[in-house]
Amino acid sequence: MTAWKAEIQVTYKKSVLDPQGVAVEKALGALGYDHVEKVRIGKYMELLLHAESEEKARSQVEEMCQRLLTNPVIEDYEYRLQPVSLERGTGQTGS
Amino acid sequence: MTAWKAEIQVTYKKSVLDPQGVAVEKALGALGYDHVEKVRIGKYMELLLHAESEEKARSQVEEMCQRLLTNPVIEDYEYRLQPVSLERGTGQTGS
Amino acid sequence: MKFGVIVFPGSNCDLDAFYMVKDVLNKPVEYLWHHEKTLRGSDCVILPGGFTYGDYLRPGAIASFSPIMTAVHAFAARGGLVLGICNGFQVLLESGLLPGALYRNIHLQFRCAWTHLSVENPHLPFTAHIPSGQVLKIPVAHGDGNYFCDPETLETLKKNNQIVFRYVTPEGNLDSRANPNGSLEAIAGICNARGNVLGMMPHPERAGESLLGSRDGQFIFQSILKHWGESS
Amino acid sequence: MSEQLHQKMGLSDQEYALILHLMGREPNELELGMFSVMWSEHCSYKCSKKVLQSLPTEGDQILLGPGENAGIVDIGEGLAVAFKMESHNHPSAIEPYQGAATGVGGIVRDIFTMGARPIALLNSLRFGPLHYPRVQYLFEGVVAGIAGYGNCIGIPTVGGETWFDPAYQGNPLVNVMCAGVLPASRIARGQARGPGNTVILVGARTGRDGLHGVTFASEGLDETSEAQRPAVQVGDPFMEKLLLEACLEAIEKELVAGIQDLGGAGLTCATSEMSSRAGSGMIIHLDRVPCREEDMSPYEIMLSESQERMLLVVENENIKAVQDIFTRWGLEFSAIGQVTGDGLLQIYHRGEKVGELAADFLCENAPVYDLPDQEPPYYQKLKSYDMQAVPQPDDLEEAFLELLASPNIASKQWIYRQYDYMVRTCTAQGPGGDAAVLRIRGTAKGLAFSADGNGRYVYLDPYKGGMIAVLEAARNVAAAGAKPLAITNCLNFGNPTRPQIYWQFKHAVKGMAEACRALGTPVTGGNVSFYNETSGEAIFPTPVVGMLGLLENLSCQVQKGWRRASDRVYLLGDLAGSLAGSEYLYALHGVLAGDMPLPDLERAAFLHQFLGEAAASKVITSAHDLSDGGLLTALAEASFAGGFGVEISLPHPENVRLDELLFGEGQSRVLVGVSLEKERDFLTLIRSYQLPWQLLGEVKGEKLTVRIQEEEPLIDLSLERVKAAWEEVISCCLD
Ligand SMILES: Nc1ncnc2c1ncn2[C@@H]1O[C@H](COP(=O)(O)OP(=O)(O)O)[C@@H](O)[C@H]1O
Ligand SMILES: [Mg+2]
Repeated sequence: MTAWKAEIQVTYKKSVLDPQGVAVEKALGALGYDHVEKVRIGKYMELLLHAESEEKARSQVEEMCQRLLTNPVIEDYEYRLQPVSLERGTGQTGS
Repeated sequence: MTAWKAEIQVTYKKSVLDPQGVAVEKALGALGYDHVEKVRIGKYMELLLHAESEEKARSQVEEMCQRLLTNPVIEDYEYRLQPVSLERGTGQTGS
Repeated sequence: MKFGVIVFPGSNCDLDAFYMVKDVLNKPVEYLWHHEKTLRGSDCVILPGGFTYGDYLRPGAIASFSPIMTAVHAFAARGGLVLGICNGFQVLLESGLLPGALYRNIHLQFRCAWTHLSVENPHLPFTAHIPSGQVLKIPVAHGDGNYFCDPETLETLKKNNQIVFRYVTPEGNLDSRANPNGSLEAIAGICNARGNVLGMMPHPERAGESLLGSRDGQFIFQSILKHWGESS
Repeated sequence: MSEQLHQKMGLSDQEYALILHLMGREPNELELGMFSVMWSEHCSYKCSKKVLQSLPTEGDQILLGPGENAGIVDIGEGLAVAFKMESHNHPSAIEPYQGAATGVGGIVRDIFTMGARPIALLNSLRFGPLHYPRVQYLFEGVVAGIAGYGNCIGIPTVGGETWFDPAYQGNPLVNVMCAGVLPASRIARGQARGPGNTVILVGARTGRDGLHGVTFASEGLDETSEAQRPAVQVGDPFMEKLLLEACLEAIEKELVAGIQDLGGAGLTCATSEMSSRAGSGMIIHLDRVPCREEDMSPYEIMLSESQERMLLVVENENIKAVQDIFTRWGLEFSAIGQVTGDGLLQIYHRGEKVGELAADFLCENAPVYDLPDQEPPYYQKLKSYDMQAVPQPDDLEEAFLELLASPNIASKQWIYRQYDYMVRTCTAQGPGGDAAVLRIRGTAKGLAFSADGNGRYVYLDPYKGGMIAVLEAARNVAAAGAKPLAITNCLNFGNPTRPQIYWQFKHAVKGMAEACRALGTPVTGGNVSFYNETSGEAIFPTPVVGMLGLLENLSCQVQKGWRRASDRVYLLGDLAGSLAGSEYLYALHGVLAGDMPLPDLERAAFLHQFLGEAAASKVITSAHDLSDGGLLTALAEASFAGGFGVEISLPHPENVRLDELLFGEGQSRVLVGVSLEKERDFLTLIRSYQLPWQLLGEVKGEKLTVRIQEEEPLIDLSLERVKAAWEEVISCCLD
């Protein structure tokens, strides 16, 4: 079993208006960053999972994204996976 | 002037509680993904900016992160930059 | 007839729905804990407003996997009456009982305000006894009430008369200023194709007594009772 | 132990000497840390205690005065109200959303820890002028944070107040108040009773966040404050909601011998205060504290201010039942120690005793200071300001519209529409009125709440200003028909070790104390927030008063808006106000000066009594008190709320300027509407009180018309136009 770190980016689908992106772009403009465009704001998620192979890890991540982590009606996602060497006991844990 | 796409990941600092991460980790566990750990939920932002050099683009992104996009008191950020060839008029734009 | 009000972790309008039934309608009602496997003989089940699981990830997302939702799915499939209010509506969408999604209000703020609703489909168990042409004064209180669906879904909703309420002016007209959240086509509530599952962002249980500013929410509950052949 | 360490922790050399004396040895680092947080101003009230002792705290209605997590007031029928206000100023200055959110979380825990079901939140906010981007950021973040937390836990935010002034630019104020209802016979206590009982920690895991938060709250803000990272935390309202339900269930089932929330100074505060109050002690095993990060040191665990945690003392036979409740609510639960009878806190880590000291050392034995005070030089100067230097406006209509557009007067709807003020379906009057009014289910009663304070008045005259804060809060609940019962407060001041600040503090408290005595509204608790300064510049001294009022019969509540055309408009109290410290003087002339008249406390008490009687006998149809902006503003507000215009005719007393007449401010003034049918009864009643009153005009049409006697109108504006000047001011400032 290897441990994999998944980094998932979730954004609204292109067809969905992203009100936060619009607001941030406006705010950046007001601060003088008027050459900034196409601001989109979404979610970033990272997690660690254990899987025998990259392929298995991939299918797990996809499944979690489709079942819980994203809403396919309004969101798209992309993710990156990388194997990690486990030093247990660092970082924050959940419950 | 080249155009650069910046992809920014914002998470709470390690020492700061990430209540969403904790809740999602539990929810994943309840769905049977009990081998998933260290879930953290943050923000993902992408934007397009114009700058003469990668260096300039970098310093712009850093500045925007520090001034507006994140609160360094509780958040950390990471970003990636890549040059893009501009096909104007595709995708959603902000305001 | 008996009502059941589901209590998810983080529900906070469970009490309001409960008292609407108990004190205003004087009908039997009980709370249903999210871990339960049955609806204990409820004839109408209410998914109340609130912040299940703190709205973490997406409103309603985590609650839609609660054990009791299996029973709600089965109940709905048998034609049972299901009413999702605010966060309850979000749970219904996340669990696939209703189509589409609710996301951030267009102005990015939580909005607590009185709204006015037109009744777009007056033939449902939930609406059949609303006087024709009546504009309902019912409040909203939410941060994620902006309804979205793709164009095909919207077509289907329209074809099947699934759009139940729209935000309108007090006079009953469509006007973007009457829309508190940027919702697609001012949609405030929709139902499933069969018409027995209703989700709505406004809170009819907060509009049951004149002390609270309106009694129009009663029309919806009275419709349910009359559909069941009861008067209150 | 090196001297630098205690200094770094914020303890003075004398304090360190006192510690050595108490301990009879040098404290280790953990023990010293515990002293440092418990002896911080925030926890020990060392600079304010002496002065606060002058506040009245007793009365027949008071079931529990200051000393516990919240005071408790009897409201009859076996019910009681717990309420309290607290500040979260410094965290909000650095991370407005989370700072304000965790402020709400903290005050809510103070209420349910008493066994009370929270039913209402209020907030009192101060910011710099809204045209500064930084102020906008703070303002928007604070409001969103209060909304985010309060809405999520399902407690309605029903009222508050908001002020903008350059005095708060670098140091905003965020004061939050919570009230809850409980059976009078079942008050839960923050006491570690019963040696042998088990000490249980429940809720969020303990993290490294918030170390030395209380010390942070006990210093001024400066450029380095942004770097005070660990002092700001992220709130978890979902966890709080679960904790609230689970703790109330355990208390209702009488399974809890003692309970206290973990706030400032975390476990150190909860263990020592609970022990000290009960005269008991505790053995605590830090390994059993569930931590968010591994390898946390004893020091970090004892001082962490992680939010959403509660400490319970439970008899051993009840542990299983308590555990079942917490498990059902999905909460983590850990028995971390035991109550002892020896008065000591004994702290163990990995089998070793890492600290031992008497709980009283941290609480009872904290130092108390009597600081020097001195009248500031500005005081006499501003008092003797010559008002004749202020020009009268040529166009009173223009002046009026400009005054209504001052953010301090303008509608606060932009704020409160973000707050869920309806949840729990008990809100009979939400924000927008003089007071918030809530029903108490199962009774005919109602509760009224108001939060008020005017830093400008207190700056000009702390003594009168302190009085006025109490008077205004009481008047607001009285206007709704309620009897003012008791207050909580939040005293926001600068650095008390500066004699001029301490002088402001002393005199403000003195004024409050006198007003509370005169009105029969004792103080049940509150909070002192010192060191509200940026780079040596103090805020206005800002005591904020949170008032609780009782309506025996909710159906007699009164609202501020006109009810019906043809209703008569009466003014109770003085016709003309004073320009001293008024919003008009500041907003239109840029002047902050003057000498406010000394409020007549006896008259105030009469007025409030009259309002209660008038409401109960239904001889008035509406009531709205006069405050910021004076008579004309109050007329306009009553018109906006009721949707009717008014036609007013005023006498013009000699030696009174027109702007004074229209915009001057003063105490104990209220506008009431009276229906023609009830006018005689009203007159009979008002004549039985020693109060000045006069008929001003009638509710009529859709215009605001004001004339002097029969002259041509001074003001003749459509309600629509007037409302437009007032309504969207705050949103416009933010665009
Ligand atoms: N921060 C706030 N939160 C909730 N309500 C607020 C806030 N600020 C102002 N309000 C509401 O706006 C109304 C006007 O406030 P204010 O002018 O201070 O009233 P008053 O002069 O009667 O005390 C009040 O009903 C008050 O409850
Ligand atoms: Mg008032």
